[in-house]
Amino acid sequence: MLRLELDSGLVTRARTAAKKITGEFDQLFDSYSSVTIERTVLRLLGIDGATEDEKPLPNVVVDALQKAGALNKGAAIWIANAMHHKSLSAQQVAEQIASGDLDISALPMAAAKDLYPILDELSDKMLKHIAGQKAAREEFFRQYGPRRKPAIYVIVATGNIYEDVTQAKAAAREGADIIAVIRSTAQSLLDYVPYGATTVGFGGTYATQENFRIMRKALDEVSAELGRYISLTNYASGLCMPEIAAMGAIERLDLMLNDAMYGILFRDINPKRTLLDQYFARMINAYAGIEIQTGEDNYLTTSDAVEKAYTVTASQLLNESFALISGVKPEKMGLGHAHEIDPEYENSFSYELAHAMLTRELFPEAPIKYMPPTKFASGNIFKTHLMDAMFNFIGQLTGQGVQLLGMMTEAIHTPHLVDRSLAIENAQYLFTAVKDLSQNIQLSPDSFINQRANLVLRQATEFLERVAEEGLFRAMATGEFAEIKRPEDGGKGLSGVFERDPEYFNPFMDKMKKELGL
Amino acid sequence: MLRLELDSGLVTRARTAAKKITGEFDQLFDSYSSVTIERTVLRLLGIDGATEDEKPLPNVVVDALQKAGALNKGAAIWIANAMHHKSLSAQQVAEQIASGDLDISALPMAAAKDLYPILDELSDKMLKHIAGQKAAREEFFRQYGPRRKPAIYVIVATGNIYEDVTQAKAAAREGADIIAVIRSTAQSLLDYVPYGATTVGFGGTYATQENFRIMRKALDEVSAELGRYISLTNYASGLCMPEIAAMGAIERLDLMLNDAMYGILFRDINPKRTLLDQYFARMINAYAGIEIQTGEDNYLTTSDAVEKAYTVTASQLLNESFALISGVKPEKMGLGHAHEIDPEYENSFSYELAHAMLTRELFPEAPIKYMPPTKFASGNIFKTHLMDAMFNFIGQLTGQGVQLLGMMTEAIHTPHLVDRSLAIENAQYLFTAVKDLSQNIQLSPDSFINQRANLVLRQATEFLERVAEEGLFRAMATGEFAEIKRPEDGGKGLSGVFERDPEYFNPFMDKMKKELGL
Amino acid sequence: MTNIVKPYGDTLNDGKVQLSFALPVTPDAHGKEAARILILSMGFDEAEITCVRDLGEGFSHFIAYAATSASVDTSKIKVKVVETPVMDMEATDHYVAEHIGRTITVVGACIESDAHTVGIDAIMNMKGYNHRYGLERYQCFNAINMGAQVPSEELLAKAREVKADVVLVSQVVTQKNIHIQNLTRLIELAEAEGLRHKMLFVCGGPRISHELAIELGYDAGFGTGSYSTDVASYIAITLSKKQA
Amino acid sequence: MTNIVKPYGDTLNDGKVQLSFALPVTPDAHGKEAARILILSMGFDEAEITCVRDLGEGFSHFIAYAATSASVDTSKIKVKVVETPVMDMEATDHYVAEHIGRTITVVGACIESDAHTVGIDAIMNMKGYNHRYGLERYQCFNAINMGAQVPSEELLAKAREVKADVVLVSQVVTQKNIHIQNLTRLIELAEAEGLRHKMLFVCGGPRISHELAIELGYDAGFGTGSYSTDVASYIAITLSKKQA
Ligand code: B12
Ligand code: B12
Ligand SMILES: Cc1ncc(COP(=O)(O)O)c(C=O)c1O
Ligand SMILES: Cc1ncc(COP(=O)(O)O)c(C=O)c1O
Repeated sequence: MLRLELDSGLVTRARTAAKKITGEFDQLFDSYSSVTIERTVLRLLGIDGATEDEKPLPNVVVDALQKAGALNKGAAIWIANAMHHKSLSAQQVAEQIASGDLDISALPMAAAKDLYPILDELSDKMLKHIAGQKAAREEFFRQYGPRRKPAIYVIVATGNIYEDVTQAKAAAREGADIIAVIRSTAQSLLDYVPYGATTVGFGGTYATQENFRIMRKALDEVSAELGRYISLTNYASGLCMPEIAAMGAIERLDLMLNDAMYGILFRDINPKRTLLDQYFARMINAYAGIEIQTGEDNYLTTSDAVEKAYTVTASQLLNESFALISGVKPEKMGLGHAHEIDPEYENSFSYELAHAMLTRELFPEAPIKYMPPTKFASGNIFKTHLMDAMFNFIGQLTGQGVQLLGMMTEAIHTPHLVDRSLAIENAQYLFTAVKDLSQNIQLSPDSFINQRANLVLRQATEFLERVAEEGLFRAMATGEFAEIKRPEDGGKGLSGVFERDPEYFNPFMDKMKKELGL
Repeated sequence: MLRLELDSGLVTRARTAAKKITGEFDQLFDSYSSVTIERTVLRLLGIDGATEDEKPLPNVVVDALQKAGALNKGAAIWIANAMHHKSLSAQQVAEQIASGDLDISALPMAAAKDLYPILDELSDKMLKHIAGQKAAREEFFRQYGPRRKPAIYVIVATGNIYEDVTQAKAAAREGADIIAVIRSTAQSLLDYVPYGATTVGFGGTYATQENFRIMRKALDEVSAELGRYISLTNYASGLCMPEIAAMGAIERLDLMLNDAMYGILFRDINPKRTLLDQYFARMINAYAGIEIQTGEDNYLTTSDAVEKAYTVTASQLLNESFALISGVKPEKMGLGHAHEIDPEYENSFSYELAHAMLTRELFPEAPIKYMPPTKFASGNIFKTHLMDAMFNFIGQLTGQGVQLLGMMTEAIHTPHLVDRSLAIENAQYLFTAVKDLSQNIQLSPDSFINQRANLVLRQATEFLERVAEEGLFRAMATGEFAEIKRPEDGGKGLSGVFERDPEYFNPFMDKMKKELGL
Repeated sequence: MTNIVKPYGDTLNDGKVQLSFALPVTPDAHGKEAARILILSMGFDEAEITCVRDLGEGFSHFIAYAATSASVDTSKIKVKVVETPVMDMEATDHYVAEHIGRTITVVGACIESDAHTVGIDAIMNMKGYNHRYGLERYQCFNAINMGAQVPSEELLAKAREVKADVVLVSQVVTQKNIHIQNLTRLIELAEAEGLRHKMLFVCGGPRISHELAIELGYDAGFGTGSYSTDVASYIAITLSKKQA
Repeated sequence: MTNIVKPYGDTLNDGKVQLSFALPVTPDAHGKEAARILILSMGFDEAEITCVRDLGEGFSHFIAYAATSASVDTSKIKVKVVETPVMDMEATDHYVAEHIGRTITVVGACIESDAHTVGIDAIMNMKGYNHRYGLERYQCFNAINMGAQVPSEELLAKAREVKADVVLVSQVVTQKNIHIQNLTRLIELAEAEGLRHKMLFVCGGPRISHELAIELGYDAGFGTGSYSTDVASYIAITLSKKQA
């Protein structure tokens, strides 16, 4: 068996440091909320739809409450109050606010005993639906058998959800296990989730609840046909992290891109906003049994994969620690890792093998999300195809959880139908060829690979200990992460964060925390 | 370090059996000669050129002697005799025979003391030239540094020697270490070597001495330019094995395809003729310091690479044993092995790794000639490119001597300029990526790979012991090799074999045997 | 009904095609422009050179994506294909026993300069190919495989000698269209000798299609991925129809 | 002198090209023939379909080799290329000190929706790219890198504010020709604001060529594989010429 000998002292030190770093945010998580968290609550209460000028109703309601300075009690109680006074459904309340027929915060606040049962009923209903989706997924896997390891994950990104469906079904037939509908570019910077089926996206297709539904239906059909459950994934990280998580939970997405720090570092979203949102978003994922996926690959698109390998490890440990706080189980933590070593580098295979093994062994239960070469992919499709083959080799050899297949046209365009098909062929050939190779070999004593893995681990540990000393926000402000400086009060979306009133109430968070044992 | 634990008892048994099999031919080697051996002697005496109707002068002379029933004394003495009587050079003697001006066997045979000095002088001169070529090669390697391991070997096969030169130089610039000019199809069945520079070949370019010279000159130029010695190779096996070996020795080819049994099994050349010819051909290679290359890959183009893996091993052991008899040093034995496992086969990589390691470890000093996937290469160039990458991976991992690069268009056409360039790119990427990987890993105890290698070795040993029992000729006659039946007296070229007269004399064989310590 | 199709990248009829070729030009902006203009002159739009590689000796390699304006109406395409259903070995043996009532004699060879016997062996030899036994294993066939590099004359002589019902010819090497030459020569000899209509002539090889075979005057042709079962069924059904 | 070139496989002017594309047809003889006819209709001869793969959902993938009859006369091709010689950092610093005698202010950004900063960072950032330091490291430059997704207006405002000598613009995303739109818009704004001729406008990105840049109204363009040294030398020499 191919196994490292990791310095267990370092492992403990690294986890302790990570825990210290993430533990600093209890206060933030317990005392603050954000506009997207409240919109999430509204969505979970059953509010959906958009105005004629395409403003989603959850935004309409939250904006109204915020304007009225009423949001710090949480949106839920105001909806319940309006329902109680007007005998309307939650949806009707939202519609009346949109049409200007109702000034929700102007109504007198009824007694708690009148409002809590309303919210209790609504939240029970939705949580039952989500639990039902979770059970349905588990039943499918029981029936069709578990996902292969590494699972074959491919992207569709035509911008048109219907064209995406054609491509996704074709991919499933060729062997894909997971379909990712890539989001239209920088959707993470929108402070709302677009509504309805969409056919025009840019470098991807908008994440909307209707698009989720259309794709899930298509994949359920093809799953039944193939006798293999085809999973669906999308992107949550950004200004609407919990809302998209909730939509995914409702529509039975199976995985969700959800990184604790991606928005801060790579999209210049405010640090507080991001951490707060991810806390609730991940709780929803945990409750819905959705596997989260983190974005460590992003570090290596700007930094060198050898020099900065430890930043990936450090980020994985932080993502793990934040995920535990939200109740995500280790077996649902798709921590990210990427094969981004310069192909001209001598012994690139051994370096990458060391890094890939380190990731697997630090997180033995986690279905690691293993990203393909992208940075050094060039217009030479033949060479890129070979780099993807080495990536597939290591994915199988080290038993990663999810293999995000590389495409030979990575440096040229979002995947054509042919590119994706050849990528699947590549993975299937390699996975078959090296199927049980890892049982045949082991590391030599004092191997470079083992030394390298321990070196990266040591660098990550020392880095995390430094961050633990100064605090995460300060470390981000000084550019310790991804060589980018992100001050605590900078970035987008800070105005959407607010301190909770002592009477603040979020029925979903309370119930989920209880169920998740938090 | 990646190493097998081979059953040393089996290794000894296998070599003993091989030695027993090849030892049976002492009598054949000592008492027989063939038309091509005599033509070789003539060439080495300096006879070259062809008649107007393109019949090579060595053939003219040998045919004349054979017709006159005079050949069994060997051609050399007759030439010396004519030179003595007529005061002509060897070349002039041949020309006069061709023009009908001289009936060589009609001249009275002079006394040995008059003839031997003539032959002594001529043979010394040629052997000095050949030794000089050997020294020149060694000097080049000293000056430019040794060949990389595995060496990058590519073929050119346009049919036109001048077009071949362009392609060979381009390949050298891109990193090729060895250029093979593929022979026009089935040249092995010609009982003469064509003369002069040729521009029309079929699936390859004729092996002629002039073509050798043109290519060697071009490669010497490009070697000097690059500061890297570019080796040249061609094909000897066939009805003119020793002649082509001699031409290669004269023109400083560096390697030579020369299999003891290829002609018999794959070209239906008579078994006796083939074995006899290879004996002298290899002696010339040995004397000239030319690395021989054997054709075990041919077994796997018709038989299954897993089921019949042992036939490759058995053939390697026989080729080794025959080569030792001719004075070839282990470090000049480019024994053949091929990567021909069905890519759909589960664990194809591990199977092939086992076979490749077995080959390397059975013949630790031999610069193994490692052949690429061909049989399962398909019109899908992208897939074939990946199969070639796996082949390159194993070549570097197991440290084979010479990597015959696979081309992604193997199933389509002889290589285009682009195909060869992409093949070199493929090899260079893989060689760099897995450069020192073998130092990092070792086999697990009881690994499948080790078991597999020992199983193949056992099958080969038992097979060789069976053949040793019944004799090689009978085994070939009953189809034990390559599933093809080749009776002892069947096949082409038997009429060119003759028993030597007690006065038979071959100055080159005698001198080379002495120098090689045989 | 007309059905006009174009290449597809990721949007219907976008016409996207990948190309790769060498040109005797320098690997710089000038050479790249030459490659681009060449692609445009082939009738492509949006020619995008994604890679330029120096091949040495004055050549460069270009990889490109471009959108073609060409299209094809699939409703106008008529291809001749072997239309007999495929039966397994037992079914074919049974069919022949019932409909023909005697063994069928088949003579096969890889003709002229071609020594690639793996293909014809896959069809004829006992052990067959990909889990389908070859014709030698069938009860209904008397299969004679003459092997490699058989001159056309010898093949026809043998066919005449054994009163063959079927002649199988393999051609794998296709350089300079040698396979077309060889196959044409064989069929002309068969005509000349009056054998052509006494037996079925079937050819095969990686670049053979049924269409091409018919064009060359054969009864049928089998390309890459053919199995003994395809050929055996074709022979059995065709001969039984001829008899009837 | 005319110099007509054609693609090269293994014989001069054989015209050999490799193609790969998907068609909405079935993966059988009929689909294969459609692909073949399509290739012929692009003006190729000897179309040889070497591979057919089922892509599902009614599509098939074809790989082919064919010989084109198209050719190009390279003597007719004029491409605009950056013609200033390339100097290393020290040489450029020296050159500027000597010929210009003051620091040159450069403002750069990845504009509009584009967030791919790696390219412009490679040119500008201290640490540079592939062993060439970026402009920030040069003594002769005052380099201001505004980063990702900078609206054109903001970039121009900054350029005006700092009295930039040079504006550097990066565009990596090219889908639906978004880069052309963005680059055009920037230059039009610059014209409108009267900035265009006060400074050099230089753009770059994987699909940018000097040719294209000139066409769009820029002073220069730099594509894949450009280095800070190329850009710095170009700026130094061009500005010194302008001054003179
Ligand atoms: C194995 C092989 C050899 C072996 C052949 C051993 C043997 N006993 O057959 C050896 C090593 C001897 C060999 C030699 C040469 N080969 Co070769 N060889 C191949 C190889 C690798 C595989 C061919 C094969 O076995 N395919 C598997 C079989 C099952 O497929 P198939 O032949 O297509 O057969 C199927 C169908 O076509 C059909 N079929 C075929 N025949 C028939 C007949 C009938 C009646 C029917 C019904 C069906 C049928 O059914 C079969 C089963 O599905 C190919 C490359 C490749 N991957 O294709 C090169 C290849 C065919 N060889 C090639 C060449 C050039 C040569 C040489 C000329 C090289 C040289 N200069 O020496 C020599 C000359 C041989 C000669 N005189 O013909 C070229 C041909 C180029 C071209 N397009 O013309 C190829 C493509 C390699 C290359 N890229 O250069 N070769
Ligand atoms: C890294 C990367 C990212 C990173 C970017 C991180 C960052 N801070 O830059 C992240 C992960 C954020 C990202 C995101 C996306 N990406 Co991106 N990404 C890439 C990738 C892998 C590498 C690009 C790169 O860094 N190249 C290395 C640099 C050094 O090369 P370069 O940019 O060409 O620069 C050189 C020259 O062009 C020139 N140059 C460039 N700019 C300038 C400027 C001047 C003034 C000068 C003189 C020279 C110059 O000099 C440089 C040095 O030689 C490419 C694929 C690839 N391998 O090319 C995809 C790629 C560019 N991305 C793509 C897409 C679609 C996206 C997304 C839209 C995906 C999505 N739906 O979310 C998002 C959106 C981002 C956005 N809003 O722009 C597509 C673009 C398709 C197209 N042709 O339009 C690509 C090709 C991948 C693909 N096949 O889908 N991406
Ligand atoms: C963790 C994570 N979330 C989200 C995204 C993409 O979302 P957007 O492009 O909208 O920022 C990415 C892209 O790489 C990612 O890695
Ligand atoms: C050992 C050996 N000799 C010679 C040849 C080729 O020679 P010919 O095609 O003339 O038989 C081969 C071809 O594979 C070979 O393996």
